[in-house]
Amino acid sequence: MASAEVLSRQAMANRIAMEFEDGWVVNLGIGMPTLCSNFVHPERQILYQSENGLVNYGPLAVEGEEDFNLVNAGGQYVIPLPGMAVLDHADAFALIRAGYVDVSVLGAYEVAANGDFANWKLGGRKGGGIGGAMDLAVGARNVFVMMEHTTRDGAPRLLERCALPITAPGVVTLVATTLGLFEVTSEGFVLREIAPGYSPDEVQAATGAKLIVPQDLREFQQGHSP
Amino acid sequence: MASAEVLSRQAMANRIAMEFEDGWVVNLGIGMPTLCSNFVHPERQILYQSENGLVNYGPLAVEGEEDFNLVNAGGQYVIPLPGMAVLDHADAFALIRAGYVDVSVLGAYEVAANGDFANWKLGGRKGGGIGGAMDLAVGARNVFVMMEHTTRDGAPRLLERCALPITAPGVVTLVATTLGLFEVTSEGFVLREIAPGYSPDEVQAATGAKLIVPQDLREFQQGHSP
Amino acid sequence: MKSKVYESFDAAVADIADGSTIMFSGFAGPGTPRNLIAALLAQGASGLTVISNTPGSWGDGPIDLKALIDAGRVRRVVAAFTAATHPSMRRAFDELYEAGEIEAELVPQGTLAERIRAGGAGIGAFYTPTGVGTETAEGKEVRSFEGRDYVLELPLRADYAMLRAHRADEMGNLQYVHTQRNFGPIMARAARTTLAELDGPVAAAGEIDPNQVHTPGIFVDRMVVVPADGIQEGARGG
Amino acid sequence: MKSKVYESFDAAVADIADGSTIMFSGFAGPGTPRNLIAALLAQGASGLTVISNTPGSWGDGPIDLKALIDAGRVRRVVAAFTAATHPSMRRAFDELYEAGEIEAELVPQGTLAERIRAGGAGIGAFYTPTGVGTETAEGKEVRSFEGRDYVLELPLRADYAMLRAHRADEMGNLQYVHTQRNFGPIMARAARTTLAELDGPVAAAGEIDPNQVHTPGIFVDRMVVVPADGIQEGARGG
Repeated sequence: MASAEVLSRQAMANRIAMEFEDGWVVNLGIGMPTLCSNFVHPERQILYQSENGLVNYGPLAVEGEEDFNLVNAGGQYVIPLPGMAVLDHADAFALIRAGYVDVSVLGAYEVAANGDFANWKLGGRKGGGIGGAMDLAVGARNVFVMMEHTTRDGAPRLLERCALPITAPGVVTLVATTLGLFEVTSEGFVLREIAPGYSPDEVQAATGAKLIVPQDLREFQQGHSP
Repeated sequence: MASAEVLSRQAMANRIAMEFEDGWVVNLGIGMPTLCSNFVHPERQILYQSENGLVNYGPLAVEGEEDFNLVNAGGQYVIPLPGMAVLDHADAFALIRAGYVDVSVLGAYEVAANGDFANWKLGGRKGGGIGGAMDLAVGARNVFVMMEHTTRDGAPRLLERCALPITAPGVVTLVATTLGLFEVTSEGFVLREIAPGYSPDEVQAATGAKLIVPQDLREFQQGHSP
Repeated sequence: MKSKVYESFDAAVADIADGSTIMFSGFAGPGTPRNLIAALLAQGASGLTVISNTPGSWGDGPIDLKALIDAGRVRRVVAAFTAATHPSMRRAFDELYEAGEIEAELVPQGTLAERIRAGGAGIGAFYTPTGVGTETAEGKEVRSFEGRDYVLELPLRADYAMLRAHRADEMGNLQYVHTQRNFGPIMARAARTTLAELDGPVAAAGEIDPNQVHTPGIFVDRMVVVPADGIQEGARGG
Repeated sequence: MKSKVYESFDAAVADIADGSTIMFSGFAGPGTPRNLIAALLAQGASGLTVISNTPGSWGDGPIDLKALIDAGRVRRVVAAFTAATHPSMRRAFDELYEAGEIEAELVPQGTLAERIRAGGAGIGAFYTPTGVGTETAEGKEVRSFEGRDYVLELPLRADYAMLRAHRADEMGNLQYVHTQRNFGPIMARAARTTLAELDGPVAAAGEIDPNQVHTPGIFVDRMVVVPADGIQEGARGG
């Protein structure tokens, strides 16, 4: 395991972004998922949507050139792209619920083998932070998750069933973690791609659900950022 | 009855328009009610709203100067006023249902002593024409009706109960007919003002509900068009 | 990304199948996709369900829904009018409807708009005060909230929406002018495929202020510019 | 018609009573009515119910809802966040909420927006797919339409709405710039009295294109222009 190294956040983000198809409307959750927009596929046009009312917004604004009235859902200043459109909050979520978002990439605390995931409330706390996650989870045509494979304490985040209150039942189909790429199927988690230097047994040991390891298991595909 | 003459449509419209208060948002139904906008009270600003998406539109366009994309709910070409706003159909009816229209003036086939009225379906017909009438009837803060006092055959239109399918129950509070001005109260129709030359008995004879004739019955107030 | 601009109305409507459900924008003329309707008439699709404010005009105006109905292409109508308010105004639709040869669902106009809006907003159903106590609420659930009665109404969706807009950019972002807007924005969101006919040429992306887009391009699939000799608004429709 | 332009923020908020329900626009900064909030803080109204995306920012930004909460003016919060997603981010709100000294209702953000929209659209209730199968649907009616489950949600209305807009005319017609828009248009319609603070001076009626009005003036009651030395957007809020 000397040569084994967990995947970087950008590597995970690139791998998720490789799934985006030409013309897709993509919503990126706060934090790690926003890194997906750094991956640019030269032949595919992606339209980034933000639930605070933007369609087709651009990259982060350079410091000193921010428009203080133009932020993404993470509160980061972004720049407009030609052909951008602005909506109010009701219309922004209407389009999410109506299925116009092709993929929502979200962070999570836990993902379960049945596609449930949890990302809004920590155990033992009274409050929670839902934001737009529940709407995106039920509205987007695909829900992909990016997260560390385990908690800081080493506890698995891929589980048979979520322990934390869930964000939506049965919606996640693809998960990128620091150890690989996991497809959620009706049989449970399938390990599609694995971090270089890791063995399936090592990944299974860090996972709280039974992994299906297919014959065509591949090494984690490393997209490169331009 | 030699000197008695039924009220003109414009006289009825003027009388209704005299009720409009400064700053009111007013929706005028197709036909007779549109005449209300000819009455201009010099000290009151009226905002005309049309359910096809206009707020604060102006008078009819002069022939040859129409904007073919600017019509009121009656399909008449109108002109914009400074400060006009355009909405889509959902937003236009949202504001109606939410109570932002101070008065809707509608035509009717029948009005009942309990405030019901009927204006969308004639007896014996399969189809009907509702348009925006049902939304205006339940949404507007006040519903006033303008209509001929009787049908072409002389049958009364003010009735104890509507015979035709109703547009909304219990919403009408004021009716101007060719014979007078009627308030709808919890006791039934009160004859507030009467057409010049008519007697209360004559009006009662042409009416299908018991009229309350108050001591302070007045002659129909003749507003004048500028 | 594939261009949304089509060279002809015929090409834009070519794949519309018999039995499709189509929403048509337009209110008393403005916003009516007359050139798309003309192409659809020529294309021949039949057994259509149409969702529109009216089943076409009463008078002799330029082409609108009445042409499809007169040609027997429409099986079912959802509209705020299934008869004119005056009995003297009759169309082919009225005859067909009374003879039971065409189905129709009569919906109060605000409820029609809200049902279309709900269809494009992922709402399962909603309660509106409109129509309570009338024939239109018969057979529907009525429920009280905060002491007021409301009737349960269901969303409307469609295979296609057809509308007319004033200006567009190549991303499909649309602007309407004045009451041309009417049902356009909500129908574009409630239909799987939206076809827009345009008053003017398609601008480059970036030429429309992002704050002034009435219908974002993600709701628009096909655009055709109305040529100078195309059907223009102006003669009256119903 | 009485002018909607107020000379000072103090005058605009003077009549707000204890116990009022107030909607506050703003998302991660843009659209937050910071000057109105500052005036309301000085005015002293307490026991407020506030409806907003968050109960104020987590960081050290310019004034927002957190100032009213920290000062003990707020009795109840309706928001899409009642805790930050990271436990290290804590505010006075979190302490008060966990201690039971402030009430809160946690609502998914799209449901929050739709409930506000319903409040300003005369809708009695609606069914949304959001939250089905989660804690937020507990105790609520769940119902199936066309094979999918939806949860019943009720409208939100308020005594006042406070928002920031970019430009206005004397009729009260508003335009927002970019994501300053967020909750402004829907809150203006859901509140009995709407107060807007403005980036720039009030234009004469007719200077805003009627096709480009984001919030029609009939929804706007009081406007105050933010002076040059007022609180401007730019330093970050939550």
